[in-house]
Amino acid sequence: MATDNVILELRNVDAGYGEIEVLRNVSLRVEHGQIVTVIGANGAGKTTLLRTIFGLVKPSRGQILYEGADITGLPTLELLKRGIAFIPGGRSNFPQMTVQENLEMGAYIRKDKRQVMKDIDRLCERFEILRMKRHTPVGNLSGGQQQMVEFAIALMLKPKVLLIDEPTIGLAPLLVDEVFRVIEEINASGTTIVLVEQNARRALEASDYGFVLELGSIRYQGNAEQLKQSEEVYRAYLGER
Amino acid sequence: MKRGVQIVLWLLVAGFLVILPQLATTNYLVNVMITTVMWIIFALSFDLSAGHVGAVSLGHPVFYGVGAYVTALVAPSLGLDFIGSLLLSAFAMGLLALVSGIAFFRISEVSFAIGTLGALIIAQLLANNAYDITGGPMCTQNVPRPVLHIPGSGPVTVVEPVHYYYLLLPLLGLAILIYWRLTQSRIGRAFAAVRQDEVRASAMGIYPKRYKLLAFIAGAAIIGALGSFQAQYITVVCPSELTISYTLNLLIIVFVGGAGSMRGVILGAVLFSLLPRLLEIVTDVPPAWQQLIYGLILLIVIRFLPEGLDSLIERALQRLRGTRTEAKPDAA
Amino acid sequence: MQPERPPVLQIQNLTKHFLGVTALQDVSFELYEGELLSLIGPNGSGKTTLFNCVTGFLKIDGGRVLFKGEDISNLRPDKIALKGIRRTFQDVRTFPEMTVLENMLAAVQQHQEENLIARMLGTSRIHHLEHTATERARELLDMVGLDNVRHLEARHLSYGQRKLLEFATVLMPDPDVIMLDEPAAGVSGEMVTHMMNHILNLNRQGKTILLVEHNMRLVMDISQRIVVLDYGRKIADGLPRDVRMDEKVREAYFGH
Amino acid sequence: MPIEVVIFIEHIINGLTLGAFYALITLGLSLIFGVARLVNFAHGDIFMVGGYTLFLLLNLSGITLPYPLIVVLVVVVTALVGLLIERVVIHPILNRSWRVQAVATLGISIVLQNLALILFTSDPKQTPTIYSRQIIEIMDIRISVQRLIILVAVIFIFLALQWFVKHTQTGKAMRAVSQNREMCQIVGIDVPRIAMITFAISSGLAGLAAALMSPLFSVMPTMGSLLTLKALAAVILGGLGQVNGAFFAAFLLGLVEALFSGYVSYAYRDVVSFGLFVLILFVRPQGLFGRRVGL
Amino acid sequence: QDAEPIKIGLYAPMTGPIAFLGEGFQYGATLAIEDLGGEIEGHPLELVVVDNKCNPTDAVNAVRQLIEIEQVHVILGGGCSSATVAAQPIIAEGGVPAVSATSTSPSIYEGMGVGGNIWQFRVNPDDLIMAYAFAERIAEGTERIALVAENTDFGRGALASYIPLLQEHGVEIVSEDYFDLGTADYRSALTRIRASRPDALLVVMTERDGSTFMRQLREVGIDATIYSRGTLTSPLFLEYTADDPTISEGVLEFSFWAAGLDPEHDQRFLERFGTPNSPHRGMSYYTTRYVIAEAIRNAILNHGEATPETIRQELKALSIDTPIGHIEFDDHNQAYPFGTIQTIEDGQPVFVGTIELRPIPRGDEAEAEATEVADEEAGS
Ligand SMILES: Nc1ncnc2c1ncn2[C@@H]1O[C@H](COP(=O)(O)OP(=O)(O)OP(=O)(O)O)[C@@H](O)[C@H]1O
Ligand SMILES: Nc1ncnc2c1ncn2[C@@H]1O[C@H](COP(=O)(O)OP(=O)(O)OP(=O)(O)O)[C@@H](O)[C@H]1O
Ligand SMILES: [Mg+2]
Ligand SMILES: [Mg+2]
Repeated sequence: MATDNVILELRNVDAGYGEIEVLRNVSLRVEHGQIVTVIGANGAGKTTLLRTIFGLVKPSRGQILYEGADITGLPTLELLKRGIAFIPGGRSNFPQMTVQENLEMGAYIRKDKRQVMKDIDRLCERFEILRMKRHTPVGNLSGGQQQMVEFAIALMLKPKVLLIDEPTIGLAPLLVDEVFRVIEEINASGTTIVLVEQNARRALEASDYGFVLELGSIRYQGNAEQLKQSEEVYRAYLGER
Repeated sequence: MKRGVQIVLWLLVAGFLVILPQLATTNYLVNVMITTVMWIIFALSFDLSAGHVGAVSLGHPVFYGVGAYVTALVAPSLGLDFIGSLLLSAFAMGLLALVSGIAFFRISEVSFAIGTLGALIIAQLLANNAYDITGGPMCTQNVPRPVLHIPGSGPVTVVEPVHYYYLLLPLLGLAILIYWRLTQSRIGRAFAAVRQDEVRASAMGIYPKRYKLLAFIAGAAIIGALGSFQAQYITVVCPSELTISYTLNLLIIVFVGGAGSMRGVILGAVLFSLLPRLLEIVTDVPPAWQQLIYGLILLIVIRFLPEGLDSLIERALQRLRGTRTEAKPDAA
Repeated sequence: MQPERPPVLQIQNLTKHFLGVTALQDVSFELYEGELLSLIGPNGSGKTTLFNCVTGFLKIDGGRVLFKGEDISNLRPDKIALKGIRRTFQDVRTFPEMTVLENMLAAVQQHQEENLIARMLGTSRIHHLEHTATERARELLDMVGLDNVRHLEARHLSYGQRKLLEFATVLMPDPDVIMLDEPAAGVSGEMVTHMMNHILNLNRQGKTILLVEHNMRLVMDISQRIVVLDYGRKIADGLPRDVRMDEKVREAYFGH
Repeated sequence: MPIEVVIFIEHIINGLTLGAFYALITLGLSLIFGVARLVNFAHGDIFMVGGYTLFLLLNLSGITLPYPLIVVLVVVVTALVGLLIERVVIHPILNRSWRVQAVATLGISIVLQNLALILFTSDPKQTPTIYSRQIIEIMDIRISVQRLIILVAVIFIFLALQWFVKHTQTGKAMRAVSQNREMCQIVGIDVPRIAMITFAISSGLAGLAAALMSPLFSVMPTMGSLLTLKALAAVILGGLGQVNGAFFAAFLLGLVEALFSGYVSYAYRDVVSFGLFVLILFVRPQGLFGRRVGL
Repeated sequence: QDAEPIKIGLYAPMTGPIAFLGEGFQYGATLAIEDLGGEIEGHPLELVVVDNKCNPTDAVNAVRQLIEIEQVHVILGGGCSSATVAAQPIIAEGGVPAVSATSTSPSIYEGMGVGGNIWQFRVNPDDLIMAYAFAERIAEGTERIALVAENTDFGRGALASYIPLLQEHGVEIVSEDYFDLGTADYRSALTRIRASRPDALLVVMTERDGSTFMRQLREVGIDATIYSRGTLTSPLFLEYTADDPTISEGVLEFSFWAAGLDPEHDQRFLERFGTPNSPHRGMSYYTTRYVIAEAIRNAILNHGEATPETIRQELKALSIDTPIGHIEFDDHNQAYPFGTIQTIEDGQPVFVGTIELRPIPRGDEAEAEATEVADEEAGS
């Protein structure tokens, strides 16, 4: 891995919630333009890892580097401005606002309001769900529909690094395909992606590199092909067949 | 075994409470004890719904004031004695809680809090304006004092504060028992479930309204009895028994002590009753300053001790035991 | 298929509208005793709404729901739950300030033997019930891999852990009908397999199960029958392999 | 015009000015609730602080400032007081339950009231302006200019607030904060800043109310107590967090009170207004203009 | 100087919405003690203030504290009748003389002195006494009257006494309104009152609410004669309306205290506290300065020491001329100072004169009832 190409790096990071320690000595590197997948059992610390990178959880030890600069402990807003965005899983939207307004809020820190409106139009053209429900409060959408809106919110930002936590939860197969297609598209347009996904097989198919998190530590890593070959990984995360 | 220790502890506390007034040199002190015990009962009943089912009824003093009025206005015409008046007020307030609860629990928690506060204001205004019935601001006066029929010595009118104290103690015992049993094990868990997520509680077969009503009615009945006691102790019932400042006091007690914890609430009530007496006597702090100090204490506790003073005790106990209990123990 | 089995849950012409949206239109199907039926359909097709209507959380606009022949339409949710129909929520709901174990115990509210007085007095019978409940809770927690965090407050759990906890809680009272709304969403690979086996096991013990899931591996492997919704209408009802091949279903749901 | 009609019109005008008064208090309260889900029991006390500020400014020894400037200064001072309160008390508990926050604001209320009592005694202070004594008389209807100013000001403020919440970036962020704070962080909304701005605006509005109303009444430590409760009733009637709803509910309360006390009885007017409040809640638990989203 | 100090206890509302009452009491008593040189016959005077919050519970507590902890020799106050009434049994039981300076509730009369509680005294006349003296005057030249009062024991009690007497004199009562303390907006009621075209208003309000009320009354434009059985002409009131002293122009005030009674004292009061005198402030002063202090002095002179009992005896025996009239307690421990009439001319208070107040017939029924209760109390 060529060092100069590394966009995001964690060095010996410990992090957790108060007295509960979750991440232990996590070191990882993400190269510019990659799609990197993090897999692991429930409670392994995947979400915590993303939240730590995004500054929502403060590491108790270690360093986080982004584009060569130390960003450990920086406030979220600062990271957003520098080009890191995060799509958290599970009901992270503004339920009383319409789909349209939610997407506008997604672009809150963008200054080019005219372009924002165009982007919203484009997204609504692309996803039927958004078009249909454009002026419905998001709280009244079905679970999967909300998930779709949340995914779309993050697309409003055009970040350099996009952290995505389980974007396909609750989505029907057709939409799962669509979401992966979009992820590959934005990656192709230059965005580096860190993806957490339970649908490990699909995720690894789309990615360049993968990490396996176990009890808060990185247990395996390697490029996507290697991981898929690994017997153990296969059994634990990719299903028996 | 653990149960045995508990029983012994409770007996010790009970014994202490019985002996306590004998140590008092003046009626003033006995009166302070009475007020303290009254605040404990009041706050426990309030906490039953505010701390456990999450229904913060800011209008709770309604049950106190109206309970007092019931005893002052209705009980004498029915020829009821002390216990009879107490029961009448308790029953009437339980009923009132049932009726108003059915209506008020239709609304969400914030609205519930303010709505009940509205009800308290209505009650006070009515008491103040229904001059012909309640005497308005002139108060209902000359409420009969309790008369005890002691076999062999004829009827005795209770006048001495100490005797009132002993009449009040059983009510305290009852309040503690009800509070304790309702908040333990299965019912307590249902209370917590209702407080934390009503929708999910219903999906588990818990009818939120039933448990809210249970806490609300039980609290109201106890407070009704307390109001009745107050009426017979002070012998005057005024609209000021329905004042919102009772609500303020309850909130201070419960939130400084620790909402949802019997120990915390009792601690809060004791401090709340004793602190002003100390401030008055020891340092001669002017009243407005006293109030200011309460306000500041409240703010400081909320800021630095999220679980109230109770968390201090909890921590101290843990240190004593030398271990940190792993989270909460299973409900015994 | 097996007409000799009596229907446990009958959904008849169920209709539900929201302002301008038809979430369910004349949906009918039966759930036979001991059957494992999956309900699938695109996002927003009305699956969760159907759950909410059956379990009393939403008022039904038309049609009715029968449970063991009794009309339970528009009954209060808690009454329906106590009749023996338990469900999970798609958007995971747990009691955040209770520990995992307490969450489990809160799920068993009504024992026939209990009455208010007995509970107040805390009789030894009650203690015994409490004890058995705790044991059962720990068994179930062990099954979903949460026994080691049983003293953690639920708000400290990860998404998948909460999902598993909710799955375990519906099993606590041993209900007749179990309705699961996407139980496997967000649950990791090995655990899904585990869950699948457990559901199958329950089914073999005679439990009736209604499953909503987008995980086709799970659905196709364990369902005995599948009902498909689209735009609030039933568009297919049949054996997994037939449904899979159905042209309408493929277009609406699977794609390709 | 027949006397009955004149009287009726006058009662309506009374109701409207009273409603306008309630509305000014209610707007700020509703805003804070809408954004921070905070029931601010100290709102009326900030109004009281505004009253004393007005008093001090009117009685500045030596200088006589023009009334409009004084109004602006009062608004600025109360906004700053609001800011201070937010920073010191509310901010650290922004993520706690609404109950704890409400109790904290009660604490603030106790502190402010007794501070005023200590500093100014309970003597009511008078704050007349040239407008409070100027009376316009049209066809037997007499009304002071001050009341007209209030009516106009309220409508102006309402429209301005509408515009602010709907069309400015900060206004939209306020709505967002009320719905999902964590999500705000994720899209880059500075929640503490929005909370501060909201508190400042809300307190400023209370200050404005004080600057406009006190000349008609008098200033004392407890002047805000019952007012907070009335305004809270209006907030809930309007549908929690619905600023428009609260605005109309305030006028509704004002009119009902004026007509009831005008035609029936004064002593029971608060019984009627709070009674109406409770009754409407029973019929429409979500308030007059409230909506529900989701399960 | 090493003589034992004598403690005067004051219980009154010091916090809450009517803290102004307690404050006023404190001002008056403080100034009185200062005027006495801080001592009586070598015994330093000490004022002990406790808050009764204007409610029965705190009143009981406050009085017990004064009697048992502070061990005061004599008590001043009450302030609110809810507090005063609740304190009665404690005062009777504690055996410390208590003097009321402003409580006008007639119900207290029944219980005092021969009514059973020999420890309670009242300097000010009650509402019935005053209504007897004033109602007739109001009735002269008034056909239709609107009654307006604070919704407190003060307002309610006064109107309850006036209404039957006014009716007896053939005055038609066109309206009757009670306003809660701190009411901000009176316009609706005023509009209605104006519509009912009264030729007089009787206003029973203290300065605080009264000033707001009168402002709005002028705004609405009611031009009836205003009688006041409150405090609409006191210097304090005039301060509240300093921006427009004509607000209470022509108001005829019937009371038991008026600014003009002792102008030099009013001046000193203003200088000492920076706020003008008023009825309850003044009454607190005179009661402390002349009644309480005098009884203490007599107790020391006649009995060698001032104890609660000797002070009580001397109160009972007191007969003294004071700026508020001759003070002597009847068998119900009630005194009869001057009734005063005052008005405002050109924004200045003008003392019109005094009326002699005297004992009045009280309902036999009420009397009998009171004795019954008192018997019960005495018996226990
Ligand atoms: N409270 C509501 N108000 C208005 N529309 C609603 C409401 N709840 C659901 N809907 C709409 O009803 C339709 C059915 O929603 P439902 O939640 O039942 O879908 P679902 O099949 O469960 O979808 P998913 O697989 O995404 O969870 C959707 O179009 C949704 O937008
Ligand atoms: N807010 C919190 N407070 C305390 N502990 C937490 C909190 N959130 C998560 N944890 C703990 O941290 C551990 C890791 O949680 P995390 O959410 O990172 O897991 P995950 O890998 O994302 O799991 P899942 O696949 O279920 O989403 C879990 O054991 C959980 O108990
Ligand atoms: Mg996760
Ligand atoms: Mg769904």
